[in-house]
Amino acid sequence: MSGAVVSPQVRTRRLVVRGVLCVVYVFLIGLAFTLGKGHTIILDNKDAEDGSAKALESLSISVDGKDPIDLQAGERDMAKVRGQDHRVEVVVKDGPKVENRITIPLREDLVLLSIPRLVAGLKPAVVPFATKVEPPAADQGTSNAFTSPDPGAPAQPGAAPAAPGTPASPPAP
Amino acid sequence: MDKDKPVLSLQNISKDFYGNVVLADVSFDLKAGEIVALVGENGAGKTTLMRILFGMNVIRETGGHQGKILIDGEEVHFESPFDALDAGIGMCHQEFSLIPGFTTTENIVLNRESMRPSLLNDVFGDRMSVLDRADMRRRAVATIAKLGVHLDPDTLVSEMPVGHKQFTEIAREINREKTRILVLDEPTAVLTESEAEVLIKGLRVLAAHGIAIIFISHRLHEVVSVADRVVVLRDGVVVKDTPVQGVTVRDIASWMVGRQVAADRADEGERGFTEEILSVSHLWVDMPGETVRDMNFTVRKGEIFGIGGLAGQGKLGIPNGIMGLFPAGGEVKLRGRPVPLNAPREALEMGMAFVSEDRRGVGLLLEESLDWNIAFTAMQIQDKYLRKVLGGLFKIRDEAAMRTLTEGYIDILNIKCTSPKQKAMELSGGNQQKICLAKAFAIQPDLMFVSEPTRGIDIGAKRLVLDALHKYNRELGMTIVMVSSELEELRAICDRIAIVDEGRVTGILPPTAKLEAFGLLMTGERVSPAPESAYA
Amino acid sequence: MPSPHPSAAAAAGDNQDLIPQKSGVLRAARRIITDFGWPRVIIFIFLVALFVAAPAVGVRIDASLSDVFNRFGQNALFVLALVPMIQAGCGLNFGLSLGIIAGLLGATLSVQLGLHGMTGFLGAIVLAAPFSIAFGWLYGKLLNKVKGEEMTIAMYVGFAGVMFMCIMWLILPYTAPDMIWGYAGKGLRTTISVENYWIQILNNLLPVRIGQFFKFPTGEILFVVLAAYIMWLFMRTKTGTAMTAVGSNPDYARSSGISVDRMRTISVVLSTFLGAAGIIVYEQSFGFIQLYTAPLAMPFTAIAAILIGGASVKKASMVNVVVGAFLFQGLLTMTPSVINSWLQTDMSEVVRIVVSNGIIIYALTRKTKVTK
Amino acid sequence: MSGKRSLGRFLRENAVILLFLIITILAIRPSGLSLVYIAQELITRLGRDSFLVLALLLPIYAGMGLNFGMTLGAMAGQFGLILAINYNVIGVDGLIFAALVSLPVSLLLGYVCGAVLNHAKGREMVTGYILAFFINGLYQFVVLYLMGSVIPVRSRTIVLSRGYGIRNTLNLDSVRLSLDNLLALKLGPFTFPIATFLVIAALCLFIIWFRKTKLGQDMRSVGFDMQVANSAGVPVDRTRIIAIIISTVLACIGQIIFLQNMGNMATYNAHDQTSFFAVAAILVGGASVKKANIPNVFIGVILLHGLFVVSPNAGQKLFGQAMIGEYFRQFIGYAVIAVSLVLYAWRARREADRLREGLRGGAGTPAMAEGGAK
Repeated sequence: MSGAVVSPQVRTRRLVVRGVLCVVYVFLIGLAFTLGKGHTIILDNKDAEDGSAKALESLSISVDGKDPIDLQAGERDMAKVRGQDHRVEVVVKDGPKVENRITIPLREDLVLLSIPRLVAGLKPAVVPFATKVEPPAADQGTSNAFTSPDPGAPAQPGAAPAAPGTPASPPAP
Repeated sequence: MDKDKPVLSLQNISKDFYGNVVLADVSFDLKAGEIVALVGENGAGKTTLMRILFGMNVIRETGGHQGKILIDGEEVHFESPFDALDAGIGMCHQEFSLIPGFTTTENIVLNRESMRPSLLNDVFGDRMSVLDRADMRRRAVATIAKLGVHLDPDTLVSEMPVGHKQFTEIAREINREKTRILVLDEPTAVLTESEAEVLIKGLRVLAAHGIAIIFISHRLHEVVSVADRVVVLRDGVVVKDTPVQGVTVRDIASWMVGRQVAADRADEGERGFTEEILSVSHLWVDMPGETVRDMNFTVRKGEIFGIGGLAGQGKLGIPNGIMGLFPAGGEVKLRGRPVPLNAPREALEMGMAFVSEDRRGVGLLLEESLDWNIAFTAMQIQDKYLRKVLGGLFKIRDEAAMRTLTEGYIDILNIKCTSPKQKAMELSGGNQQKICLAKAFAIQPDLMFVSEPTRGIDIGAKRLVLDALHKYNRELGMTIVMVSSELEELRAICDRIAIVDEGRVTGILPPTAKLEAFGLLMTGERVSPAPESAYA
Repeated sequence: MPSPHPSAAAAAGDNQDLIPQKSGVLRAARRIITDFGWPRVIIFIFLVALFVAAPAVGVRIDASLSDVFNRFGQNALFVLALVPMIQAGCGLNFGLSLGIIAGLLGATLSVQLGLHGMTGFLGAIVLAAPFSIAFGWLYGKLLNKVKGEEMTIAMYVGFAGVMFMCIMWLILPYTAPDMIWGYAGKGLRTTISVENYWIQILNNLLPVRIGQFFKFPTGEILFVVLAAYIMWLFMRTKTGTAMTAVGSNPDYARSSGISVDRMRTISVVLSTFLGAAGIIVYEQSFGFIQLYTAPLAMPFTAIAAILIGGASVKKASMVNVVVGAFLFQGLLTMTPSVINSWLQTDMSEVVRIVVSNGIIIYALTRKTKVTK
Repeated sequence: MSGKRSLGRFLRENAVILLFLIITILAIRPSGLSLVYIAQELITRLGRDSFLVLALLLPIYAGMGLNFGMTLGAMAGQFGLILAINYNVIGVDGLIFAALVSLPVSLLLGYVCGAVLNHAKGREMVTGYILAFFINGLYQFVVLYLMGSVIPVRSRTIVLSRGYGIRNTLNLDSVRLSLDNLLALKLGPFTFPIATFLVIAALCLFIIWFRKTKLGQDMRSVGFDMQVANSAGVPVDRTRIIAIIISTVLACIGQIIFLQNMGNMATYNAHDQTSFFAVAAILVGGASVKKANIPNVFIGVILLHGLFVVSPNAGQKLFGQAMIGEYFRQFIGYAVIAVSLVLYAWRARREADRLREGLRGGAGTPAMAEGGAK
């Protein structure tokens, strides 16, 4: 009833604008996803599994210019990063300073960076890291600042939480 | 534009509600810049006619209408009031259709605001446009100027005097660029006299701008002063369509009420009553739309006392006030004993009963059975239809007694229903009315108020209802005070008829008095030298 | 679009004969179902299906039935408590928790006084009565001031009452060692066992045992039946009739000399008292007095039950109470046992939330005249 | 004389606000908390809660009362966050990702809510409240049963040990405080989450702008009088649905902001009291069922949370039981809502009576004076 008489040009323009916005929307989701995707890099200073490179005696490595981590031969450490492309700077003790860029595949949460291969310039230095599922840590007894004490039943791990409006059913006597 | 060509013409409009004819072959024309007054008693068909003109749902739902509506010579079919608005017809209803929290400006341009498109229009549509308040105000001021009244464009409607609300409402209608025809339903009813004068002046200005106006009013002196032509409706028929030039208020009044049927009244001559049963003095009642201001009259034992008058003048307030349903004050005595006001129970206990005009709202328990409806009041007031159970521990409803009672009334009043257990809402209007009467009869009152007993029911049922009242009056000596907008039925069964105007009795006439006299009393023109001024 | 002239619609409707004069068995059947309401039919069928499926998944029918009867008895009084207020036009009593609080006061006082057995149980009800009447009276006065907004306000008044009592439970000077926290020496426990007082006092009155698994809680059911019968009688007294009329059309009632506010207050007091008695019956069967936030959600279960039983926001009958309490408690008993055994997962919670709240929404969105 | 009267009126109109101030101020000492601590808490809570409370404004403008159905949006927001955690999208990107993903869900839920409320005109609030419970059931169904069984879940760490269903508590470390710390400003002893404040300010600007649009105007007209708006051609039902949709979407984003500040999420309970605290806050801030503005929101958040910050400690000190403070603040929350609703309904009835008196007309007739004296 708003009686909006929309001229054809306007209608076309609106269709285009809305279509573009939809595309932009989806694109934004993708962008947030790719940019914000978190990865864990295992910085590995061991012999490469295929024997292509030997562990380095001592080195210090810095990802994206963060505080360098010192690694002795056979040691591992982790770095948490966001996004795919990263700059890695390795200073090998008494050796060269290697600066390299690595790219982590989008789908991988956990990758292994073989520093010896990186230093040796072998590709790929980054490989997916297959892990067993870590057993979930026990639920922290976190409380919602809003809700404690919770008027509903306290949530029991593993059981369906009770919501207000549905009291915990009395056990049948 | 050809000045003499009608902008609107109604041709042979007829309408019936389920066989109940309310409009028969109504035709009249409206020319640009002309003010036509449409007058008639309540129920003469004015409202229905305007509803047809506006394509309201009610009309279509009840089987449509016959006849044609022409605008600028072309036939139109309105599916909804919005079509009528688009065709350039504006209407101001009796009830204000304004938004209280909005200013004059916002109301005048309601849903037609000036807008500037915003960036989001292309995303979410036109409603994301930003209001152009400066332009809205400019348009409102222009419209107010056109109407020639004084209105502050920035006052909130809720803080306005009533007259300004009326002006705002009219301004909104003429703010539509297309509006060429304006229908005003009782625009002066809520105005003071000086405001009414301003309004009438404004209407003249509008007419001069070429807007045609249909002016519906009961204030005949206004009709005479503002209209170019007067169309009188009576019982759904145009009885007069004449230029106002040379017509007097008295003429119009007699056209309005003048029936040929001299009320098919069994002539019993004047019945003699002596004993006074009810006396009312200085009664005021705060009933919305039916304010009683200063009512004085007495009712004698055994008579049928009629109270007539136009809608909104306060006649309905009388029984509602005496029976305690609306805040009231003053002095009411029944058989010399003062009746406590604002106390329904006491009024009932003193031996009065009331059949409300608001059948569905007050008169009935629509979702309950007939026996409940009839027996309830008697049970509550007089402890009837109860029986003891559990050795007298409880007294519960005596369903059998209620059934017998109800069956009795179904029989006496010829109520059409499937059983006493039928739900009240399933009955037709006439039969519902009989249930209301039965409820009042069941408490066997000495004095019974009956308010608009025939409103909204068909002719056959009207007859039965009036006969029932007549019978109870004659056979049981029940005093009846009957309030009705239909003068004819008052004249048919009443012994005396009081006419109410502006919350006061303007005169009491015998049913045999001349129609013209009734008409004048109703429209506030005093027959006898005016008793204390009307506009005190 | 609403006509600006409502009187016209009414006038037009007046002449309409509203009952269609049609017959036919199919139509009759459809009408019965429509009267009964589709949600109810579906829930009924669902419940029957659960019973049929029960043996297949290893759930004993007799044990389930026993459970259903017991829980019916436990909860029926709450459902019954809703009737007066619905009938008087106050809507669904979302503030039933006030009655429950009164009942909890009665129950804890009874334990505090060391009343045992039937004396303890009846004593609890008697002790709860003055509280429930006082709460109900105040609550009724309040609801009279806010006609048309009763339900939302009732809900929050109930919530606030419960939270207020949470504080009270902590600081009221109860001393019975069975009830207070051992370590602090004051403050009532969250759950108080009534094992040494009046546990199962009604359930074990004339119980009928069939086999190992079936026990019919005769006393409890009898108590419920008695309460329902008194309610039934009451709704037929002069006052009860007036109350119904007030709910049906307050203006009619007023024009017949009824004090609308008084009737509404009586209905609220009655509802609150029944809520108090209800929680005591519940506790004797359950074996524990649950304090603190436990009463928060109880009104919702009762409301869902009466609506499932076919009541609307404006009308409720004893049949609605019995059918509703039975269907809803049946559902609550059977879904966990059957569905869980079948799917090997505890879906009952979700089913309960969806069904109980779904039915309340259904009732709230049906086109009924909004109370004035 | 008039000064006295206006003071009385001021006291009456701001009774709730003053009461809160007084209780809080009285409780500060026994709570033993430093003013600096309390102020920092309030700054944090302003950032955390304001957005959610602002989500209530539009339905109030549209005459639909307090939107208890905002919980639906909160659930949608939580759903988005679960996905963000699942895909390990971290930082502000994670929040944006969560918001974008949950937006369509909240749109849909908002539409459903609006449509249901249109069928329950006159009892929107209680219906919205129950609807939140109802949708909560569906949320549980999806999150507790479908996720991990039907809906694939990548991250095993968020799944219950039984193999499907999301765990009761989710650690939001990956997005924790990401918005608050994006532009944190240290000023003396205080830290201001500037980025969060900017988002809230943007929403306020949007609301102010929105009120100037045609849609905003329509919403106000619908809020004042549905019938009149309808006869003027305003699409009433549609407008009401839009109001609820916007509110739901805002609640969705608000919940994401709320949870990023909390840093963890009770998967099945975090939304339980979203509407309760938001509604209590706006009412404490001086709003009513029909009238609210942006200052009400901020005043309300500060007052309500001021009390919430001090009450547990004060309860502990005064009564030796921290629980008393906890219960007390819940009681206060519920009581504020109840009292506000009662006052509003009561005033509305008195207003109706007053309007009726206006119709009495012809005031001052001797009969009336006589009646009045009686």
